[in-house]
Amino acid sequence: MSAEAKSEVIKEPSMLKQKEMIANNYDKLTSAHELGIKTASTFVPGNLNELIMCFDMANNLPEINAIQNGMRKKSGGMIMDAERSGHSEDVCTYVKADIGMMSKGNIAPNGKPMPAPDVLLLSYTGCFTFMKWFELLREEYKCPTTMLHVPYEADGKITPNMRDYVVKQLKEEVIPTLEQASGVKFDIDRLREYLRNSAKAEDDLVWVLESAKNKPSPVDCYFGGVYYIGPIFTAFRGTEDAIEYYQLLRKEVEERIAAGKGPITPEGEMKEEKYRLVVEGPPNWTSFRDFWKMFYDEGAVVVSSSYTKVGGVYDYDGFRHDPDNPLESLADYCLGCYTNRNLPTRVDMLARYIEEYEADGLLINSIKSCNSFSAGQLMMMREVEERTGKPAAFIETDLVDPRYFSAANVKNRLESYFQMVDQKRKGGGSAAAA
Amino acid sequence: MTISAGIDIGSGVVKATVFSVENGKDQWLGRADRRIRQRDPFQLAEEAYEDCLSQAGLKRDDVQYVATTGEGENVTFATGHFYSMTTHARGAIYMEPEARAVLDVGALNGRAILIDERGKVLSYRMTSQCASGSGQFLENIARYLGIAQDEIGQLSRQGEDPEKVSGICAVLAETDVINMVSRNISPSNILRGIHESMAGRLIKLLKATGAKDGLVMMTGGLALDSGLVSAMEDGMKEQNLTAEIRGHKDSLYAGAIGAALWGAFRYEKLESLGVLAKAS
Amino acid sequence: MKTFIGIDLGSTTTKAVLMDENREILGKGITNSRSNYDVAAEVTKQEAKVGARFSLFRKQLGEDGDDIDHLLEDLERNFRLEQFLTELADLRETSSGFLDNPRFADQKKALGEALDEVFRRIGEEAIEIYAPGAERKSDFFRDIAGSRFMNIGEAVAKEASVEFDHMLNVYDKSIIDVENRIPDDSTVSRQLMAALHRAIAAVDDLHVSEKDAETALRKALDIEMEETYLVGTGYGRVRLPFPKEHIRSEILCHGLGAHVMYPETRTVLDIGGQDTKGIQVDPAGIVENFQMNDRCAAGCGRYLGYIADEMNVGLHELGPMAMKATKTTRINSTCTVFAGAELRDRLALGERREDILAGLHRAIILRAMSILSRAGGVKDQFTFTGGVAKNEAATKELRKLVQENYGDVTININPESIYTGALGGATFAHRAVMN
Amino acid sequence: MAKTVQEITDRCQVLFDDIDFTESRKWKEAEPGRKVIGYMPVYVPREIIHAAGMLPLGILGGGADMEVIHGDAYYQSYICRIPRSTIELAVTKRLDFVDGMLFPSICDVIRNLSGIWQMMFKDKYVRYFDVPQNFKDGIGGTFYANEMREFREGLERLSGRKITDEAINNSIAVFNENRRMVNEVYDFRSETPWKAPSWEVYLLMRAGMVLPVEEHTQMMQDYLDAAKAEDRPLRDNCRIVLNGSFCEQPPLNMVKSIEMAGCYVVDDDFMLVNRWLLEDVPTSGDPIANLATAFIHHSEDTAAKYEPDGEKKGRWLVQKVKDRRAEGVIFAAPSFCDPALLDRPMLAGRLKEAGVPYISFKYAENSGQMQPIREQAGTFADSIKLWSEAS
Ligand SMILES: Nc1ncnc2c1ncn2[C@@H]1O[C@H](COP(=O)(O)OP(=O)(O)O)[C@@H](O)[C@H]1O
Ligand SMILES: Nc1ncnc2c1ncn2[C@@H]1O[C@H](COP(=O)(O)OP(=O)(O)O)[C@@H](O)[C@H]1O
Ligand code: SF4
Ligand code: SF4
Ligand code: SF4
Repeated sequence: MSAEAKSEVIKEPSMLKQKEMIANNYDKLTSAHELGIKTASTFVPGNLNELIMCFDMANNLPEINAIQNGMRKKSGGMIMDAERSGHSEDVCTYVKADIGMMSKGNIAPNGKPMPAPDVLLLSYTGCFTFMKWFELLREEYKCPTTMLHVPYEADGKITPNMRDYVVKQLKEEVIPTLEQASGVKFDIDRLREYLRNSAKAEDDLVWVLESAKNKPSPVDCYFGGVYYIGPIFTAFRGTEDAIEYYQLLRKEVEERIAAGKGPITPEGEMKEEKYRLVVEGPPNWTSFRDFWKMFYDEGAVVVSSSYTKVGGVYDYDGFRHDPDNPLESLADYCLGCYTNRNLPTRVDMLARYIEEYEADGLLINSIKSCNSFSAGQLMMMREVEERTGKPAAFIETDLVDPRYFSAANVKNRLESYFQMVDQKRKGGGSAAAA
Repeated sequence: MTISAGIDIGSGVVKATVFSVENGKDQWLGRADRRIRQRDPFQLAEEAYEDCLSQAGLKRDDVQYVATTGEGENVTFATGHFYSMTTHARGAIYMEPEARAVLDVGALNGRAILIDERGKVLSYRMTSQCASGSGQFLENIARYLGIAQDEIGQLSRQGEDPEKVSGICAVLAETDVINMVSRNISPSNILRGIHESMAGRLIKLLKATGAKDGLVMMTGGLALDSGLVSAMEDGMKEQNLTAEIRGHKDSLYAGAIGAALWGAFRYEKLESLGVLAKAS
Repeated sequence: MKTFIGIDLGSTTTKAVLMDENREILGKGITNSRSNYDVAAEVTKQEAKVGARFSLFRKQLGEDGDDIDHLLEDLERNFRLEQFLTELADLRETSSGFLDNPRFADQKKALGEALDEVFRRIGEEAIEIYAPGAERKSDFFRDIAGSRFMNIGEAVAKEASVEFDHMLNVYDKSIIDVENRIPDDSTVSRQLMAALHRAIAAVDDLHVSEKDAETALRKALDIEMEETYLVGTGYGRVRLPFPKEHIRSEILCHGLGAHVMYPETRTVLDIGGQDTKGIQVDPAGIVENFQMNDRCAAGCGRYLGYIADEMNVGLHELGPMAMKATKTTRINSTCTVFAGAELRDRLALGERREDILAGLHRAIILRAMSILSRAGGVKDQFTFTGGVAKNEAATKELRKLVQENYGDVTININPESIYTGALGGATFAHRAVMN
Repeated sequence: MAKTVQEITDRCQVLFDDIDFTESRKWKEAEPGRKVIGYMPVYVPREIIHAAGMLPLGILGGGADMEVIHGDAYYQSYICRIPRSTIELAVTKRLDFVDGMLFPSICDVIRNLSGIWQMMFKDKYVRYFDVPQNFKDGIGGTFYANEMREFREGLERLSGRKITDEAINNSIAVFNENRRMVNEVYDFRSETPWKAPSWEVYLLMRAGMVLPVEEHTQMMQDYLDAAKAEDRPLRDNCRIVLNGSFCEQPPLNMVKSIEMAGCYVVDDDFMLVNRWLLEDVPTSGDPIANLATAFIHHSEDTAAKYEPDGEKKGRWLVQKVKDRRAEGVIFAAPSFCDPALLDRPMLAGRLKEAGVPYISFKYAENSGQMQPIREQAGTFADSIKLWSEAS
């Protein structure tokens, strides 16, 4: 989700476009006060970007800041700062990176300080930590905080009770608070317009993600994927910019397919596609490049991943934002985010990806920070293995805490895994393991 | 006049002291320590206590309050017990009235304690269950390198080009060190490396207590290790911390000193309240 | 002749396996890794070659029979005794060189005498230590000499009124030097010849003549062993002076080694010095899944080492002691460094040493069970490898827990299983050339 | 004959140690058709289960002595212990007699455990029990009432019997009584902590997890009678409130160690389900609506609940310290427990403002070494003792 991490090598128009979008957004945020723009802080999963846009507010996502700091190798120090000030070493490192960032002046990637948010829009979707995180931020900023409690899809479906509850909160809690904070009156037609834009971009995004069904896959849906989901998961869903970005991207991918090309990596075109994987779990950001390299060096492409569904699931059951049912569709969007789905659904999703994308197996990157993703992954792994008959592997890292990325360990595990896949393919015949 | 004794049962060493206190003036009458190795610490406590008494020319009956600390909750002849951080804080103030923080580094545990001028514990941090960077670890390594305990400090201070010890785990770190030997790293540089890594952890603990400036007293056996003290000093400088680190020749006794002094304090308090019967 | 060697440079011990063109294992060697790694690799290779010489010697004799078995056993034993005495002499000499240290100035003479006395007594004991049928407390000079030194030293120090700490210090300094000397081929030949003479003297009605035996050994010693291909693995593999293609991950080697020993193996547990691994292999010996401890060495082999040190007994003695337990004390912390403290704690609470030891062994195995369960459980057949597999108390607990939790699976535990990784390495070496 | 403290405590200890739930099994077997519904911390409306004629069974992990063999195959090392020991209980068939499991909304770990249960025990009734984090009657209240209705229907399907409003109202009365008694025990301990050691009170509350509620109420009554009559020495201890142990429970030895080190525990957050509702729930009218109102307006505060008002955040802890005349707070939370550990800095901030001393440490249900705990609690007690007298 970061523009800079892969900027140097090959710059396709979509990449340049995204870079520019992100830069503009940070500029807008850091000069919000001068421009008289109000800002809202909110989370990626279940974010209400279209709604925030209705109030002319700018959207700041603390998770993205943490990722940015992780990729710039600044998060380690921030986490330590937070731990020193009394935060436990056991809890999510996004939270600590964020709190540590505040204590270091809250500097955005463009070098300017972030403004204090005018409102905290707590979308409590798919992760308990979010709730505490914003309680902690509220202590700091003392600004209005509004909570959107999104119930968990425990039985794999959205019940009317859940939807009503969310819609009611939108109407009676969230919208009034945003109106008050921004001084802008809510206009549902504006929202419809934005949702229409969202749906357009979402169509193209899904097309791009599904292009990985080609062999070779023209895209990497994990390492590359985090760039592709950037605009739609963050401050751009509902904008014209996003529509344009995904059109550009789609065109590029179409060209790659026509040329029979594989994905682009930080070191150029990927050579031969040897392994096709489905990945569950967020990536590690502090060693993002090294981590990626362990894959493309071995010819491994990620054809689908669950991480590209955290900010909205658009492929599995075809959800689109719906201008005709604006609030209901926002509710369904929030309820349907990946980590808000129960484990059987997550298993089903991964197993289907393996089948539909003809992957060689599943790789789980289990994140120490994140119980929402991680608790239960071992069981998921076995279920998916059983359902698909494809081998799975499990690695453990962290999001933005460099202390928990052991390159040697991860590499050891990946190498063994690739060997194993090889052997399976050969039908377990010859024993030349080396 | 109150005569009190302090007995500190550590995981490596048993320490005992005897004090007399009169009108707030204290006098140190006796001291003794015993390495536990494989012996019964309670037995050693008796021995060390007797030793102290004979130095002071006293009998058991002359002592009004025997205070234990460390692992001494079950010492049969004790009057009362104080916990280690309480006693180390007091011991530090006794040795250096200016002390505002204590770093107690013993055989297994390390603690950083923030105190006020009366020796009150304001906050603290301890190393967790994990025994990396403890005295025991250092001792093992020194033995492995063929270095006697009293040589460690001096050798370490000669380390010009310390080798980083990476591992968090003491066992893995030990392997690390062995690895260094095979790479012909000099014992000085190895020791210095270990000291720096220990100092790093201790400074982290210290900072976490909120200690900022003033005097930090090192107590416990490792305060005698001039290599560690010097690595601490350098570490503090590197991190631009203004607090001053100091060791003391009697640091091994800090807990036992504190116990004896608190014992006397408690005795006088209880005596004045007339509840002595309860305490003994 | 062509030989293929696998070296497993472990965190505590280094093992080597040497095989011939037909994948027959000719020799195995083991040494302490607790010194220079390059030296450890050299020493263990030398040891494997010694083992191979024994095998070749037997082939040269070309005969079977109880008396030949005896002869070989005695030869081995006497060879170890020779080795021990050589190293002890070296230790004695080395230690006298350290007495000039100014720290000992005032005690130099007394210290020297006391040390001599200790070494003399250890020397006397050596014959017993290597007597037929005697239980050896460790395979390594460092351990045996060290534990005898601690035992005898304190008494001698008292008698001679010198500080034991000083003696210990001299010992600590010397042992490193002694350990770091690699026995050369000629020394080994000499030791072997000397051992042969002692052995022949000891075996009754041997039906080979002394001369024939001598000739056979000579011949065996003369065979040129070419190091055709060498594969290194284990914790210290990156430190081995080998090119990259000669190095394999220990996971792969353990999987393959276990497969070679027991082709039906599906699950392998390896408890080494500082790591515990659970490995699943497929019918071809390919690793399918594995788990190992990360960053924390709790409950690994070194844990037992710390306990042995704390109690001042040999590693080999722990298992038998634990077997005498009447109940199992519950131990919660398996931090290796705290092991000693835990032991002391429990002793202070009045628990029996044997019961505590049983608890400590169970704790190690429970931790291994947890790693196994993370690696996907135990499948038939199950093979237990690594140094701890030599420990009967540990294997007893393991059998019990596997049976309770995974039902009737065949459990392979081989006293030689400490060589599994090296065997895997040697097999890889063989494949690299012969396939 | 009146029971002695020793007898009652012994019985509680037996119940506590019994990870096969013999007592609950007996209850179930006593009559054909009886059903047992397990639930995890922090809160479920047990009244509805009771009204269905079923036994609510509190599952709080495997405790200190259970050897977890399979649990690690389900959970990584950086996840707290209670889910892995709970899985262990299930895998080792210790929960085979339980007909349904409730996973209340407390954190992502318990939440995901509900999914594991769905996959592992396909034939059992499994429900993730969601509670609102919005505390307005028309929003959160309505949502919660509907959740409870769904739950009620679920139980009806399970038993094949209707659960009437009247039955629920009766059960509410029974639980009102139980809560009153629980509060009485807590008040008694706070008044005379030397007469009711914390570990005894803890065991007494644990008994409420496995016994039928009526029996538990009686047991507490017996305990109070016996404990009041018993002569126990007052020790020179300080008074503390324990916070953070609302889910995975600390080993009993930890509770004992804290007291031995010189701290009387005068309030805690163990087994909050026993006293989650702070006031009697009305026993007439729409019971579901009444339970919802009680939840929304009169329920215990804990880290698992959102506080809509930033100003009020954490004030309840300060209030509790005042009410119980406590001299300090010990934060004791399970390792890796997100709710407790994320809340702690905020609560600590409030205590600091109010000048209440505190310390904090972590534990696991099977922590063995109590030495560090004793040392910290002891130093804390020392400093309260020495300094409250000296200054
Ligand atoms: N002169 C010294 N130099 C270095 N370390 C020392 C010295 N004297 C004692 N120690 C170390 O101090 C430790 C004992 O310290 P102590 O504070 O008594 O610990 P504990 O209270 O845990 O027994 C021993 O592990 C020993 O290694
Ligand atoms: N005879 C024995 N009896 C009991 N334990 C033993 C024996 N030999 C070795 N061990 C144990 O095995 C461990 C070494 O195992 P090993 O597999 O060689 O580990 P590594 O490869 O890590 O060096 C030692 O730490 C020790 O605890
Ligand atoms: S726990 Fe996971 S989902 Fe929640 S904030 Fe942290 S990383 Fe995000
Ligand atoms: S990391 Fe090492 S020192 Fe720490 S608990 Fe584990 S074994 Fe013990
Ligand atoms: S102990 Fe904490 S993290 Fe674990 S399940 Fe309970 S509430 Fe969740």
